[in-house]
Amino acid sequence: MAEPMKIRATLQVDTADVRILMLHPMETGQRKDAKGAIVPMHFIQNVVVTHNGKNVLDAQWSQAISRNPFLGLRVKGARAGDKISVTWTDNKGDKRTDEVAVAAQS
Amino acid sequence: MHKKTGLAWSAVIVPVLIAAGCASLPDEATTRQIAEGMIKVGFSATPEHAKRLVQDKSQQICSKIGDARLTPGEADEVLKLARASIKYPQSGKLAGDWKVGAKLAYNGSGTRIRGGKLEKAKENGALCSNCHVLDPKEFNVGNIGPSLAGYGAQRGNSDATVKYTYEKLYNAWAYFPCSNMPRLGHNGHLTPEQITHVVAYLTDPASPVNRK
Amino acid sequence: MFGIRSGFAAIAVACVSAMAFAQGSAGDPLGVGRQMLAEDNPGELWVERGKTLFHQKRGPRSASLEKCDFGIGPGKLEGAYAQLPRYFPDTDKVQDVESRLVTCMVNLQGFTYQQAIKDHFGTLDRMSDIEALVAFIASKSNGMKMNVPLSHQKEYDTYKAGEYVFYRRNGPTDFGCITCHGDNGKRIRLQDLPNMTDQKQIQAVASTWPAYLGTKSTVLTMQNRLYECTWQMRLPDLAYLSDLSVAITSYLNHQGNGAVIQVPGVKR
Amino acid sequence: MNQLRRTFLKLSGAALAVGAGLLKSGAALAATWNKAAFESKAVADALKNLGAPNLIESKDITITAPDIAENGAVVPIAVTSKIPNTQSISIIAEKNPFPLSSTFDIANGAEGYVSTRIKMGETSNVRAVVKADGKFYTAAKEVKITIGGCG
Repeated sequence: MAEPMKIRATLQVDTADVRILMLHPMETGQRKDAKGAIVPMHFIQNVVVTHNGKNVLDAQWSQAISRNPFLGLRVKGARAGDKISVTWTDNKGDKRTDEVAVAAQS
Repeated sequence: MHKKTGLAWSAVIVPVLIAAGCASLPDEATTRQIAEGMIKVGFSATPEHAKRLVQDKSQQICSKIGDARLTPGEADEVLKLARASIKYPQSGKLAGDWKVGAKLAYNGSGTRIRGGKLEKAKENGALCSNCHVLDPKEFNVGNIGPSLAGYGAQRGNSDATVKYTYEKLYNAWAYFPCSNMPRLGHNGHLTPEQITHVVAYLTDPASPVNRK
Repeated sequence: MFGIRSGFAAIAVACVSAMAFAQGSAGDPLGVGRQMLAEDNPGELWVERGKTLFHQKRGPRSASLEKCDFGIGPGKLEGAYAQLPRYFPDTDKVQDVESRLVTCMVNLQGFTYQQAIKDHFGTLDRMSDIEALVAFIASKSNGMKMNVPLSHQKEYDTYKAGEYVFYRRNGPTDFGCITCHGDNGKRIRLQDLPNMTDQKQIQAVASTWPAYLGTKSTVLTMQNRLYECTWQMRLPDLAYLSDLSVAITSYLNHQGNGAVIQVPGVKR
Repeated sequence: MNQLRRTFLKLSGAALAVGAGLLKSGAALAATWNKAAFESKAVADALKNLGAPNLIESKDITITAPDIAENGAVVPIAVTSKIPNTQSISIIAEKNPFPLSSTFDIANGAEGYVSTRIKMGETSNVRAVVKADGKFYTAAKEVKITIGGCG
């Protein structure tokens, strides 16, 4: 069960500064649990970020991305109220999509 | 005994104070009684592990609160107790193998307890690098204690220096009463043999500690 | 303040950016990384999870925690954490945020005490509900000043007991809290140690816990933090929610009074 | 045991492929995960599998990362490319068992900038590889790793 992401998208002049935090174990397949059993690989493989429905970033990740991953990007030509949508998909096929509106410069 | 007094304190003294509207900071003796009572039940420990919470005489003296300082008499007592505690290795040789000492010096593990279980470690580390610069090339080192880089280069490795170093490691309070440094030998964290290796790591001219 | 204790202080993001950047560019080899981690704090995910859990009907009585009294009235969260630990007449105890939360889980939601505290510390294998709840509850005091009361006799007693323990040297390392936290600019290896006898530094600590710890990949509560300290000191397991642990927190948080709360913090 | 686990992983990989196929109706279309590049153990192999055997050193790539990371499990890395028409950014931790950590394809107005956090097993060069106008550019920065604490 995938938990919601925390997405911040803030306008800086004409560029949206997008910062995304995801709750995910990003297991490498090397770690042993408390009982000594290997925890299987479990990691986000793809993250797609769209701006008003158009792909702006398409990320492919390995298990070397840190647990509870962070992703930051900048989107030019954005306006307040524009939609930023983020979808991640992991190697077990779990996925999660969240969306925010770009906030005006504070 | 503590328990009884503790009950008396909460059942009687507190209501009286509150009724009188004069809640205030408890005095030293009351504080100690309350705190020691909390410590007794504040850990889940086997009887063996609970012994770690009992202070010896020196630890008691060294637990000065706030700006309170040791009196000369107290410092003297800690020194004397520490001097009397020092034991030497059976071989009589106080400087061992610096290479063995190097491994010990950067090993910060040993004797920790989690979930009631003692951590599994081949041997206790000497904990040195947690607090001291040793080999000047190592960057992952602490600074609670002074830098020991060049320790032997500065002091040499005469018998007197080696003996002082051994004793300092065995029971630091024999030279600096109540210093931050653990009494590694006295508390049984390191064996006398292990200490000789750390002595060598600090004093041996070939040790990285003394490299130019 | 921040310059000395950047590792422990994840203050408001804006503040971090400006000050830690200055520090990073001054050649501090650790500063850049600390700034980057502080700007985007996975601990915020715990706050979100905690918020959901707080309002969810849970436990045998299928009740939310919305009527829990954290010291300023049932259901009032804004500013409650800023005044903890404090004395609660219904339990006749001084309680920190965590022990109070468990009281509510038992009294309102009908959990047994053992059920309530099960899995209290999160691990890499499973997350802790309590950590998420505490992160959420504490975050409701963000922007407010720490203001731990000292008026009831038990608050005085608890505070002083905490101070006593802070200076008490014991165990196979002869350590007390004071050993590592009594001087400026000290480190265990590369880990910064705040001087908790210095008001500014203790304020920076008290106002940034609970905090997300990168090394543990979870939010640590103060209970958990103190447990890790005593573990490192080679003492036995510090009992969860014990009066002892609350006393140490009382001593620390009260000295943190006046500091603006910004939690969860981020630590290495 | 290990054999079983590998089989299991293969199966879950197959399940994922099916899942990806079903995804096609959605708006967000993920690029195919570059299995060969991510599973390469040598930097040279990873580069070859990225289609980038030859790299041009570039001063227009900036890597923002700590000189010393206190915790190898969370090493913040940001890469900025000022190279015109930057199409993708890859981040490689040279001494990791599988050096390639991530590839970011950039389009439709996203700047040549990404920020993330990676795991690093030991002190190593972190290398950014930028694809622009079909050519591959690179820059590297050393990050020292310490676990810290009293472990």
